Amino acid sequence: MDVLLFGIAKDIVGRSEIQILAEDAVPNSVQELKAFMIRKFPDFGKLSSFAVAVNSEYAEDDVPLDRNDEIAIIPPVSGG
Amino acid sequence: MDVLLFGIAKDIVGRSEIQILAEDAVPNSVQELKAFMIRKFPDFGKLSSFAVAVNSEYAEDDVPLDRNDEIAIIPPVSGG
Amino acid sequence: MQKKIIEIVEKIDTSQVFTELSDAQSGGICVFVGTVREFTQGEEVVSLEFETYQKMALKEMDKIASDAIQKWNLNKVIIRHAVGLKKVAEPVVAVGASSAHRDACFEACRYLIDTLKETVPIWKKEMFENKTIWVSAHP
Amino acid sequence: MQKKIIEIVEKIDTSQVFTELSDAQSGGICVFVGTVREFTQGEEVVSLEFETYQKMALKEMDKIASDAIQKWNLNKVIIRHAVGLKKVAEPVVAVGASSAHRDACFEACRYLIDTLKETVPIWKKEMFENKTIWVSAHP
Repeated sequence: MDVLLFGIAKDIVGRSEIQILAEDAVPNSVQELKAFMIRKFPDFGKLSSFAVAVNSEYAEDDVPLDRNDEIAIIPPVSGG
Repeated sequence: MDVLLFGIAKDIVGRSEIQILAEDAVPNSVQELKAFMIRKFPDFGKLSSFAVAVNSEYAEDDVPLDRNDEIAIIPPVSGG
Repeated sequence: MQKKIIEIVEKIDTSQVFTELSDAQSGGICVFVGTVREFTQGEEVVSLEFETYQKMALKEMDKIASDAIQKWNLNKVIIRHAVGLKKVAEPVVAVGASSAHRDACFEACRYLIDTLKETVPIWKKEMFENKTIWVSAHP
Repeated sequence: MQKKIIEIVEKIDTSQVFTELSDAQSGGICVFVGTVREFTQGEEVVSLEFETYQKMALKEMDKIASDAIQKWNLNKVIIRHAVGLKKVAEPVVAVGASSAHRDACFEACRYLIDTLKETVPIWKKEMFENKTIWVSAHP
């Protein structure tokens, strides 16, 4: 499963994309992905909040994840 | 006493300026000027309202008029 | 650098207005442009004509700009009105403000156009196919 | 004629925005431009850098524009955001709307910028003399 990273999320991980491999227990939902990120990179727990986008739409915690989805971490936005 | 006319005031009188001569009993205040205009040109009485400017500032009814003042009739404005 | 731009012009050039209001201390610029609308109350407008008592209009516009600068702590303000004959879609007025934060410039911009319409001695004549009307003149 | 202009660009050209929003059915056009402010909380900003998840940002911007058109019966809407490095006083975002009457375009314009700041995946990094900060990232 590939996960795109932007803004401070990219800085925390040090890359613009991560691959979650089978041995990592691939997250099955948005909620599981969030928990995974915080466990793996504790600095995600320090953010004001962060969202997950599935196929370039905001996704609620209960949305299931498929390995073919385009998945992205959306840290607090600050456009404008 | 010269009085400048704009917009519909100019159309009512048919000119962009009128001269009030001594034989007309020259108005001594804004209020008297308004009454004079309505008496002389009854169409002024049909307007939504009209104001008088003295030396290019809005003037209340009790402001006295001097023949050296720049006096103007300000029909309802509609800029913008 | 001047804080206020107050002008009555023959033709409004909208292309420079953001550059004119641009400012290192400003995070936001809000501009309103009024244009000639094709239909008013269902009738087709052929053109508009604006007339002004220029000396007084500039004074009143200046007062509005100064009041807004003081009330909202603006960095720059523009009030520019056109006179003469205007066709459909042409700009007739441009007002705008720049400020540190966006609340101030939005509120100020609204104040500028609302107050201009109430107090500045400018008169608009609407020309239709078969008649002309001085706007707001009659109840 | 397209009703919506939704763009992410390297550089914002403010000179065309009123022409782009101009419309025979509109009596008013309201535009907000956000610019880089020299000081933020008393510290001097050297530059800003904007990054986006472009595919998603365009989708979100399009939703905002469509919602506004429906809610305020707008004739035209622009939402344009810049990405990359921006210096003090440069425009970073331009949003605007045209409508028959001015109430609608003012309210819509405010909605466009407020909602963009809440939902569109664009991130701003402020660069000061000795540090850089991702705006809003931390509580």
